[in-house]
Amino acid sequence: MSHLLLIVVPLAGAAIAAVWPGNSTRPWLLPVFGFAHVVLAFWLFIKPPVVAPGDWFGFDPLARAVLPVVSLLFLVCAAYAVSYLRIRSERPNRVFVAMLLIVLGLLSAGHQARHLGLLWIATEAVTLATVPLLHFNGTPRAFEATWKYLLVGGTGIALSLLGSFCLGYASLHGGGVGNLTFTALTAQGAGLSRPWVLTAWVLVLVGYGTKMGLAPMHTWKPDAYGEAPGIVGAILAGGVTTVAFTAILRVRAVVGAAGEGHIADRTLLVIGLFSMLVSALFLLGTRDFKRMLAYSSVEHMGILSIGAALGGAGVAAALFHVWSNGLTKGSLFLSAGNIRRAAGSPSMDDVRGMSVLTPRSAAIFVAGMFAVTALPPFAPFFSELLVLRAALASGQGVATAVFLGCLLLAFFGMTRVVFGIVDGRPRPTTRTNAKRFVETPGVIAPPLVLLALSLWLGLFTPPILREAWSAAVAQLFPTP
Amino acid sequence: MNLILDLVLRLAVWMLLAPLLPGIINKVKARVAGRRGPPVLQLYYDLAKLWRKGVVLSTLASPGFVAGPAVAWVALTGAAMLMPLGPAGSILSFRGDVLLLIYLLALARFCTAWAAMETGSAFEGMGAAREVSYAVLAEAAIIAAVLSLSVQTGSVSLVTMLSPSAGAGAVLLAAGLFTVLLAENCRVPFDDPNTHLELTMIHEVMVLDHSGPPLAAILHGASVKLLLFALLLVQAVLPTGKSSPLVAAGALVAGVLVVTVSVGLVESFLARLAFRRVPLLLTTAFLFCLFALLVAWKGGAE
Amino acid sequence: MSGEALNLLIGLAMGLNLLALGTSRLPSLIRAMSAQGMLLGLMPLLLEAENLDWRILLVVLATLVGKGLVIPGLLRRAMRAANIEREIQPFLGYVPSLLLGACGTIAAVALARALPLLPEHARSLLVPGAIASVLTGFILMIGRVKAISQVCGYLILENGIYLFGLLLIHSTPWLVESGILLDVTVGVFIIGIIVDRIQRDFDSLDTRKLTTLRE
Amino acid sequence: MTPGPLLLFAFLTLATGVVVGVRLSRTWLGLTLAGTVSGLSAALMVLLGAPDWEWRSAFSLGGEFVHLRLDGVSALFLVLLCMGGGAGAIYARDYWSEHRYPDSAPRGRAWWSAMLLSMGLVLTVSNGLHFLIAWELFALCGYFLITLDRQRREVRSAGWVYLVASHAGTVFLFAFFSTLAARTGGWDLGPMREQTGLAPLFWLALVGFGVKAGFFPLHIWLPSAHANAPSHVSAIMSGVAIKMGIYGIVRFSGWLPVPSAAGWVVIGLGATSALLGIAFAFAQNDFKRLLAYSSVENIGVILIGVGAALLAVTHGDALWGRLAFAGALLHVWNHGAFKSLLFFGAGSVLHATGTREMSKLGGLWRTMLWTAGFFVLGSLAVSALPPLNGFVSEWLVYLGLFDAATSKGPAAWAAMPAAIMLAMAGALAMASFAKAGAMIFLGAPRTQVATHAHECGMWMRGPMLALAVVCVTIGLAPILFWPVVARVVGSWRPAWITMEAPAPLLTLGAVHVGLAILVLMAAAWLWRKAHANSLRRGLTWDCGYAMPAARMQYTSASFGGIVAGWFGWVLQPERKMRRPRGPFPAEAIRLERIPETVLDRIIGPVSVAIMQVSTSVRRLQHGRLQFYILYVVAGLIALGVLVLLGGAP
Repeated sequence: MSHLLLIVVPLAGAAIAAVWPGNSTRPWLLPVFGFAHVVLAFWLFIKPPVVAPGDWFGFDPLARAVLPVVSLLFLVCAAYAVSYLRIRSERPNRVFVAMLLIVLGLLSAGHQARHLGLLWIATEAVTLATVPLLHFNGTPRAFEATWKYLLVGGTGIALSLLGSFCLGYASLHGGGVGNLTFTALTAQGAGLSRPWVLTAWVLVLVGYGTKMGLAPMHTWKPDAYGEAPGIVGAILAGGVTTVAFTAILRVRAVVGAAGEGHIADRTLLVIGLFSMLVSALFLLGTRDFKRMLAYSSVEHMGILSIGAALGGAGVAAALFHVWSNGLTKGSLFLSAGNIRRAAGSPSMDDVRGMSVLTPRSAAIFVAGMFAVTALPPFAPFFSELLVLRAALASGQGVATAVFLGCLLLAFFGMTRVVFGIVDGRPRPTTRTNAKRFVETPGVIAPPLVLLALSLWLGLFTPPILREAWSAAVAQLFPTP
Repeated sequence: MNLILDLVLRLAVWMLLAPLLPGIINKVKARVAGRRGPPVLQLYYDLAKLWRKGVVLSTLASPGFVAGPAVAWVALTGAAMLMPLGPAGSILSFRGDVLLLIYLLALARFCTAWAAMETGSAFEGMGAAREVSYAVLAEAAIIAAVLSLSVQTGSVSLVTMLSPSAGAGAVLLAAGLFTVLLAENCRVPFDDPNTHLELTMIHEVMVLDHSGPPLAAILHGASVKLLLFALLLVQAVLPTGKSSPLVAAGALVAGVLVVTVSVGLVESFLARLAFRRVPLLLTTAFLFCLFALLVAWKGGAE
Repeated sequence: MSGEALNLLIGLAMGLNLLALGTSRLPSLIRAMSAQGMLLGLMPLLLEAENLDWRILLVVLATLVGKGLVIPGLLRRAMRAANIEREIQPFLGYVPSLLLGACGTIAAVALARALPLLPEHARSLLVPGAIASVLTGFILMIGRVKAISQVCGYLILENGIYLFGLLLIHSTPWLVESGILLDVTVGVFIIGIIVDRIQRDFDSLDTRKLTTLRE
Repeated sequence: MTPGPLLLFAFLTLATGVVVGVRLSRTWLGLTLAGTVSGLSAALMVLLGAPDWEWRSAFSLGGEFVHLRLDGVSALFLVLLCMGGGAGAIYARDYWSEHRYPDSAPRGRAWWSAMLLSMGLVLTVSNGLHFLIAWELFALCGYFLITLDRQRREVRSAGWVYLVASHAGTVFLFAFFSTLAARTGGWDLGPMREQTGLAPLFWLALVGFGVKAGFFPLHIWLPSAHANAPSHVSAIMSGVAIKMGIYGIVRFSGWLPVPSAAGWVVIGLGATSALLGIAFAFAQNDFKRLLAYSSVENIGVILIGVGAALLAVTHGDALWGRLAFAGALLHVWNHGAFKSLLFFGAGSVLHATGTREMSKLGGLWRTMLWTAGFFVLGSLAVSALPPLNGFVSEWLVYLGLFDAATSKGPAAWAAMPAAIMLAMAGALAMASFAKAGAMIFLGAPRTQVATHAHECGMWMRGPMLALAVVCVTIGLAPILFWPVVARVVGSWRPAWITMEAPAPLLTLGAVHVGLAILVLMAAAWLWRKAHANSLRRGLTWDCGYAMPAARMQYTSASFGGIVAGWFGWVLQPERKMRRPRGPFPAEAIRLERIPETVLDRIIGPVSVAIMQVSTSVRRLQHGRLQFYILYVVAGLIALGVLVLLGGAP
């Protein structure tokens, strides 16, 4: 039952936060419950519980392969949130803190959901719970971003619901009882009605792809990431997208069991490459360094879906990439948040010379940028290289070429923006603004820790992690 | 022991005979023009005089101004030592000595150009620029010629290369090398050794500020270079390999004389080219050598 | 016999789709939307006519209240606050959207033929109705500029999906069912709130003003 | 005693150097020198006959066990690395000193050690994954060293061009190594010549490493980077870093099978780079750009040798291949030595005058005699003039080419044009460096800065002296270095292992020695003779012109004018001209700039086109929600179609 604690504990924390009196002390709940969650997660990670086939929730290998990184990311972001919310003490943070914890709980639920309906409920609930986080700044821009996030995301999530129903009907039509647990669906396998399965797959891919932010359903991402605080961006990019990705993986397993795996793989590959291409083109031109992070996240979602399209080795690489991308992107979002706050603007048109004003954040930002563009020895380099290797092993020559070309274009774009804001002489307005922002350890340590984690993950990937990933692969691609 | 003797003898030959050639050329030119002209030994007198004369140094010039001519002279004489003298062969011959020879000429060129730039005079600059620029095409031609020789004889050392069985390409080679000779030694139609319009000159304008012993070194070096090219041309073309030493020696001398005279004739009958035409002529020379190479390639097949 | 009644209701719902597409007045759009929602709410009663239990009733009640009262109320409030009565120059004209909707409905029927159905569903309009509503929802969301109309479009979309979900009403556990329902309701509720906020910040619900975030 | 401990020591010292370099400059210098010396001795140990050194770790890094290997090829380049690294470290002490660059000097020291370390790893690791890591790190260090002086915009842009170009190269290496891993089933590297299926991978490697090596037309990053970097950085970039590209090509053409076309392509690239590179160099006015382009030429020379070797491999291990290859390998060292020497010289000129434009200098020999002397020596060497080292290596390459020609095999068709182009390149190199030396050091100072120049200090002269000694030694006693080269040739291709010195090498050395002595004697003699006769100083006789002014001297542009005209089709000079008009002409202007043709004429338009695509795509993110939802629907439909197409069973 301990896996349910992963869901219950944060929700309880949220309840406490909702009634907690002190605006200044409330943020401390975040690291406390985050820490509890991490402890639980890793305890389960090391001692994976047995999952009964019929369970609706379960800490199954797939959850085991990704949930810990989400929890870890959340803990670091929570630590950052404490000092962040101290800086933003002018705004009430009751809703913010409560919602963050709810999101954590729902993320755990989504990762562990083994029932299509519950998975959908959790994902939709996360979408709704993130809304107050998105417009924490309360500016009109923030509300516009939230509005778009809600409608585009809502449409997508609705489609995925339709898809889930289709899958259910596929089971009914195939003579099943329409039991929506993945175990049952996979068990029914070839019995599922083919047309319905394919319809379901398209709808689910588009639906959860919208939440992942695959092009062309990514349009909400730059707005949301651009307007939300850095922490929210980090958690969205590292956690929420992960739920959607695991959902796609789970459904992909069902489709594979129905014998349509090759079609699913083709769609995944195409949409992944398309996402990389689109995001690379956007990265080449964008002038706003927070939106840049959004596009880069789109690019990495593309890499994930390409990995998912490449069979066992590819999925293992993709799971690795979930970890490396989550951690690295996290450090980028947090340091970018610092720079944004110090500079007072996210646009490289009026931000320059941040290496002078916020040397530490700028250094972390540059390092993180190099890390996320697959420069060794950080983790993304290794995971992307594994994806590449899997692609080449499965003879995807053209796809590989496009993949590498997009990586290159993305590198051009990101270096352009990042050095644009880091180098040069700062404008006077920026100087005055930056006076009000102090690089306290509280805002420097978390991104640094994430970067260090990424480095450690790349160089010294613990064997148990690899074992967890291969276990997840074994779960998704059962070998009869 | 007789190695030393050999060396001394060769040095003597080169140093004494070389200045003869410009004299002969001038004599020919004078005769053609219907004048009596300066004595054939004029250059010897000049050298002797210059050697005793004092030196005027530009205030800007560094020691390189004097060192340049010296190095150039050494390089040229060294190249001459590598050049085999028909039956006498060469004092030391090894694979690739021909390349050393070519690059020694380049060293000499570098030093003269350097010495010319010393004074900071625009004219010398101009001359040096022309010298080094035209050298590019000349070098290409020479290498092509050498390649054709070595392809023909299957060897990379001068002694064997320069005693070819008269290859089919001999004529082409002769034409090419003769043009290169004119260019490298700054004769008409590339350059006019005895005009005083500096703007139109290459070599003379480079040595404009030199005087006394350095000038002597330069002039003597130039004559050595002329002889060197004449010998190269003659030995490359004449099939002296099989014939007896005496005949060969005679042929050699005769050949050199012919070359010298024809230089003189060219100078008297041709006008100097406009500078923009010079590259054209050099390219032609290069093409001659290239065709010679192709002929050697085809012909030497058996 | 229940099949006939069900088809009748679905037919009505499809009609409401066309009405929603055709009207230029927001109140009638909202009315159409909520009416459709209530129709859908009633359907479980017909489908489960033989084995009714309190859960079904609960679900039905929740749907009726949510879709019939709460959400329309929210939207009307926002509408009044923004005092707008009618949709102005939509991206997609009414006649075109009507035609598109009609074609969509036809296409829906055709598409439903293409997909294999169980014998008991073969003759019901559930699937075509669902697809038609989904299409209608999309048309509204893409074609209209007023935030409220887009929300209505979104709700009609959800209705369509709900309609499709009825195919599985026997197999889906009521917990999941109600969870989904809850999510949808809360979602729409939050959308309502955001609409309200936007109305206050931009003092208008004209989405053409909501384009500050762009490349 | 195996190289292992020495290498470990070098690693530790350099690693500590990275850490302490920021604070303690003296300790750092000591550490760096210790590290380079021990690395050098390890490499020499292997080159002088110790067996190859190999080491596999028990721990794994990035999921792979560390596998180090120091064989002939690695050792050859390691020697170069240690030489350049040590010399540069000493040179930087004054050149990029604490009090002139208080903020960037400490960073510079740390990055320097990191650079040496990563390059050393590139040379020794024998595992694809770790090779990529070391390679990327080394590229990154290079970037941060080039942009030490970050405040200047042109430095930053030059650095950026370098960064993206090298990343583009790395992308090809990603493809190369992961294909290798996918085909062989592991990242571990080593000889795998028998797996003929791997041959096509050579092309990936050629491009990937070629960008770093900077042969034409992949040299786009090189001129601006070398010109704008601090001179000690330019020295190591040009002397050592671009050789890493050569190392990659040599290493993997030795370990993997090569396609039969490889030799032709490489020799062609080499000849082209040699000729065009030096043509660009001759036309430059910025002397550091000139040096940079001359690096392109020398890389071309090296590639000619390598290409000839590859040709020989595909033509039944012909003997001439070995000569050419030996020449190329020796030229790797030689170019490292004299190009670093020249960049150091350029650095001290820059240090003294603050300008890189030759048309602003002149007459520096009076104030900077040492620098002038070293520069002339370097110029002679780089122009491949006897009796210096440059000639030795080019002579070997020539011999290889001539033998290939005389062998009359099909290879001759590559060898003969290559030889001719090499000759032209040699002549042009001579011209370029005659121009550079003369414009900087001879004549009258053209501006104030040139008048007030000053000689550089001991710390900058020392490294120059050391490198000059290397140049002279290799030039005078090439036979000493033959065993080393032969060893490397052997470890490149075991079939070629038995290889006695070509006899003339000894003779050549003897001739060189004699020549050197005679030259010195003659110069001294003529000098004394000139003084013995009366010696007067007078104004330059400028054709009777009474008051010659410094501005009247021949400028670098006019000096290069003729050749620039011949190569106008590729140089594409940009001229700005205003002729003097009227009876009293006011001002007349003639400006000439030689752009980086490939960058401006090819890469530029392409990137503009890409940016246009990007802008048009970015318009889709216009903020209208309706369209965003339309995109979702479009995605839905597209995927549906895709599934239907694929769904046809």
